Amino acid sequence: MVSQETHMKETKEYTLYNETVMDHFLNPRNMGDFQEADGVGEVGAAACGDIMKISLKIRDGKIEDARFKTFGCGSAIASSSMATELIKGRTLEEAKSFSNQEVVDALGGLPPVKIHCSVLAEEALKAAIEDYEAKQSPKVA
Amino acid sequence: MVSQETHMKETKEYTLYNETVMDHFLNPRNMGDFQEADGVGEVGAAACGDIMKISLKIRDGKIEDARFKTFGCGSAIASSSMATELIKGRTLEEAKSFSNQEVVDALGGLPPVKIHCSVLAEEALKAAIEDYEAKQSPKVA
Amino acid sequence: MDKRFVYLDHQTTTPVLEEALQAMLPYFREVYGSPSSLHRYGLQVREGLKEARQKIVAMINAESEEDLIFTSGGTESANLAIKGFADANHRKGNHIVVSAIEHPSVMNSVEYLTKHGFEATNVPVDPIGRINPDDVRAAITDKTILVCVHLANHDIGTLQPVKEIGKITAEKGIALYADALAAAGWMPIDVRDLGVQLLSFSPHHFYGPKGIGVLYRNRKARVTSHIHGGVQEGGRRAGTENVPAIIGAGVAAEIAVCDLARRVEHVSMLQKRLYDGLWKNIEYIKLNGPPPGPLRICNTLNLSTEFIEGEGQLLLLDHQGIAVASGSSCVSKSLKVSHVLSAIQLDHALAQGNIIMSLGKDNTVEDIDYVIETFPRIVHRLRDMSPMWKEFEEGAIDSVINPTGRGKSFTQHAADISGKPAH
Amino acid sequence: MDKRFVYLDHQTTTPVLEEALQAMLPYFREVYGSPSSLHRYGLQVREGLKEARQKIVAMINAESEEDLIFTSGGTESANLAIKGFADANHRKGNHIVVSAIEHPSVMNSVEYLTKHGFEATNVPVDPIGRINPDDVRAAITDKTILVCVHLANHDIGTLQPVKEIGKITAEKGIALYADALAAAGWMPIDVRDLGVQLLSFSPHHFYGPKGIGVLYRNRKARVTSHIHGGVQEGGRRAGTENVPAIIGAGVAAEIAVCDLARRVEHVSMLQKRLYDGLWKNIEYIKLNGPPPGPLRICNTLNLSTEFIEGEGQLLLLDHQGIAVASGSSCVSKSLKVSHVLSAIQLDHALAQGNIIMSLGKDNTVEDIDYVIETFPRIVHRLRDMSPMWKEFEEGAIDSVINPTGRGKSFTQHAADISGKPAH
Ligand SMILES: Cc1ncc(COP(=O)(O)O)c(C=O)c1O
Ligand SMILES: Cc1ncc(COP(=O)(O)O)c(C=O)c1O
Repeated sequence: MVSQETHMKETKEYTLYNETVMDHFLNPRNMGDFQEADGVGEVGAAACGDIMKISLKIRDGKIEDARFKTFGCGSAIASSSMATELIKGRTLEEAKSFSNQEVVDALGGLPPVKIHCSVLAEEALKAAIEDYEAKQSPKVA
Repeated sequence: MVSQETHMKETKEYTLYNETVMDHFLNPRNMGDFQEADGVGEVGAAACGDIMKISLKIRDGKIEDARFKTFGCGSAIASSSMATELIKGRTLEEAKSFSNQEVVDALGGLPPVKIHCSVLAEEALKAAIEDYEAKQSPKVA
Repeated sequence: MDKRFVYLDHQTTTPVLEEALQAMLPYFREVYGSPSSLHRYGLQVREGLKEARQKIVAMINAESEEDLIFTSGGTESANLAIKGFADANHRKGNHIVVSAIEHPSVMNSVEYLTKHGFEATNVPVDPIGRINPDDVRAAITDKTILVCVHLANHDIGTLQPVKEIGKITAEKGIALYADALAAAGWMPIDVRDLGVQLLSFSPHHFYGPKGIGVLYRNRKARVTSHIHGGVQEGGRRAGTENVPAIIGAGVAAEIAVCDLARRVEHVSMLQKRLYDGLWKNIEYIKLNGPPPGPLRICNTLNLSTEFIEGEGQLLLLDHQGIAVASGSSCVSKSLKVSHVLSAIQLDHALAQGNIIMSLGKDNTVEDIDYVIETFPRIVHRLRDMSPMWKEFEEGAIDSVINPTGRGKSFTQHAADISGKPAH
Repeated sequence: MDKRFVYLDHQTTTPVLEEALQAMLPYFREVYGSPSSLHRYGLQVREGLKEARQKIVAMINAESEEDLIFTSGGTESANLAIKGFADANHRKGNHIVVSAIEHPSVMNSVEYLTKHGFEATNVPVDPIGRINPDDVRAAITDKTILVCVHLANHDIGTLQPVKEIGKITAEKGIALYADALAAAGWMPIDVRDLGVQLLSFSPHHFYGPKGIGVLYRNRKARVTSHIHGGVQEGGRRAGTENVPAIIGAGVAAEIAVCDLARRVEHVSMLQKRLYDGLWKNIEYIKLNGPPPGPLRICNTLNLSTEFIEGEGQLLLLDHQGIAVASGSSCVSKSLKVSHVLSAIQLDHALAQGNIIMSLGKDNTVEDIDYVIETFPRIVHRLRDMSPMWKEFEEGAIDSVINPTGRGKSFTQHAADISGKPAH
């Protein structure tokens, strides 16, 4: 009987996503929460049930730091990791025009059926900015 | 490139029909015509187009000798070969009740779709006897 | 423990037995004729096919070789069983009874028929996925011509009371079709004892080759051919036979029969070990389907780990060399949770965290111990990443598996934040 | 000359190239996953399948990999092309034009449709089996949605003017399906140049494995799936893929392309030699279909030897190690003469004596010389046994091939003695 160990050639890694996506999935950047976040956005995808939460530290109208937590598939985790990387250092105005396509491009592409994961990252970011702005001007509400 | 000659294992012969049928097909008994036959029957199968001819030598109400010629498949040839073997030495009365089943049994069976070949042999034999009898009593006609 | 490669997806497909492959090789090379040919190259193949048929007849105790139709796989077999039977028998009635947790090949064949003049009744299952024979009886009308059930569920491993259902269909004088795909090779199958008129399976699920399926169909169940052409398979399935695969299927069937007791014993032992080990090491984990024992097929576990999603688990397991499947929506191309998990009314949160581990004869105790050691770390890591876990710890949402009485449900939470309900 | 084994039935099936088999082997053993799986066992298979697809795309100059659907064989491909296209396009019209000499998989698929609301027009062929494009044009009505022709005839080897027909269908805005089974691997195929929207073939006809078929189907030709289940092949063909066979098909396609010129040259040379040799050594022999040259596929000869029947010739040839096919009625399970021979209005007497010899790349000049030496002896022997030969010599019946003006026709004779006409 052939041992299972020899069944798989080790010469090449076969992965579901490309190298960048896999890297962000296996080594997520900015994973976690802040003790005290300035803005938090948590959104869910009706399509597949994924949930993504992005927390921001804002200083002087700029995103100083960002964290994510994600309940979802590999591309959802990678998308949130990449999104938090991309937005760090941007002004709120810049961040408001952030688009999921940036995430897709930076990840080197996502399978068509997984594009919605990057949309979720965009939405979580925007929800976090809204949350921050809502907290800044409570009287307006 | 592997030579075609080595492609087929010579250990066993694979043949379409059983050994007896193949033997009668490859080494047909009583193949031919008589210079002067006492009775000749030639019949055709509408189903497949086979044609079978049986010639008889009759002496003292007995089939002294028989010959066949067949246009048809392997089992038609084998059936006529076997039929001529079987009927040699029989009285005309015996031969009139000859049935294709005897051919099938003596051949050790035929594929269902080929049973009609043995029927053709029965019919050719009976046509030959009729021919003989018609020649014997030309006034009766 | 060192990283190792552990294939735990035997309910999806298996490698081919070396004995089966060796038997196939000549049919690629020197014995390459078509069995329809009358020359020795064809005749030699006929003989091989006949032997293969006999081995499959023996495996399921069929009445005769003529009761087998070789198709291209389990899916085509299911299609031919259902659509072919419906086509041949539509004058007798236009109603089909089908369980709610059949494989898509069965479900979609029935659905196709409902678009072409047939009606279907889906029989629900209980929370462990069992069909109740009384429900089948109740679903049968005087228009019913066929009942479709399966021996073992491909997702959650539940064994079904096919023999009891067979008594009902016999009494009613209608045909019973059983999809035996998840069962064949992993439990004894006796078509006569079961009382089925149609039964299908796919040898690549028990170490035979892909590209070949079997449909058993006895004299009482006429099927109309759905692939038109030559008169192969007694006119019921046209097309040049997949000769090497049929030969391999025969060998795989023969060895499956000889080796069945040993295989069942071995994987049952591993199944129990895996179950015990994972449940000891992981909190908030739920078994879907019956516990290891008489109601579960011996080689599969279906579990849900709460607060995390299935694809991530699958990928991290794969990264550690462990190959598993998942019925979670992220894993399916249609982004839908497995309809089996829906049918057992598994909470959406748990359906999302679904993992299927199916064992094979070559898995070892060391493999299982490696999984028991590795999987909890992966669950831990993903929970760390999951907003739900923290929210659960903080009391904002509650566990479905072990409710604390604090917080709203995951489903409610998901609905609240996504606007639309997650279900 | 010593007895040798000469396989001359390559239009029925071929052995698998050793290169293809070697490429397949890992997919039976270590690379055994299902391409639907997300773990490495599945992903590695996906990569292999993608490469195989690319090789087949290259072979027929298809636009993209998505235009290929893998099925279980040529027959299923033809069924899917015709029934799947009809199903997806029935709102546009219900008329199909089909040549009279298509393979049964095409004929019977069209016949199935005629039982389900479609109408079909059979386009006749000329005495060498050519379809006249003008006849196709004339057969097209404003209800026509599909024209079905083939590149090369499987029985008599006639090449068809598919490109000319493609111009007509393009002009009329309807789809053209070409069965390329007898052609693929033996002549260049360019789907874009031909102007076909659907094209099918089966790799086991050019040294690929059995159990796999290809349907090319471009964006202009939607087909509805006929095997329901999972979403394999982009949802157009359900069922676990026959992975090793797809891999083998890819390699066979790649090598067929590289080796095409050499193969064609080699078998053309053998074809000519066989033709010349047999016609020199045997009287009353007729070639069915066009002479070797631009109107005939390079690897097959279809001949009729008068006064004797086909099965006997086939069996005696087989006894001498030579494997051939026959379109005679005795050889077919239905006892019917090949419908192709009927369509070219071959006299029944000649149809009965039909033999098909199809050449392959591994046949040698020595093989052919052996056949040229052996076959005349067999013909002689069977004529000796045949009542027709003597009756011909005696002037009771006449030859169809070389009429002497004496005696009645064979067909008349057969009708006279069998009561019913032999036709
Ligand atoms: C229970 C069941 N039936 C049918 C099938 C379809 O089999 P295949 O994919 O081999 O065609 C499967 C596939 O896994 C299955 O699990
Ligand atoms: C022209 C043609 N089309 C289709 C087919 C069917 O192919 P398969 O038997 O591989 O399914 C054949 C088979 O010989 C053929 O010759």
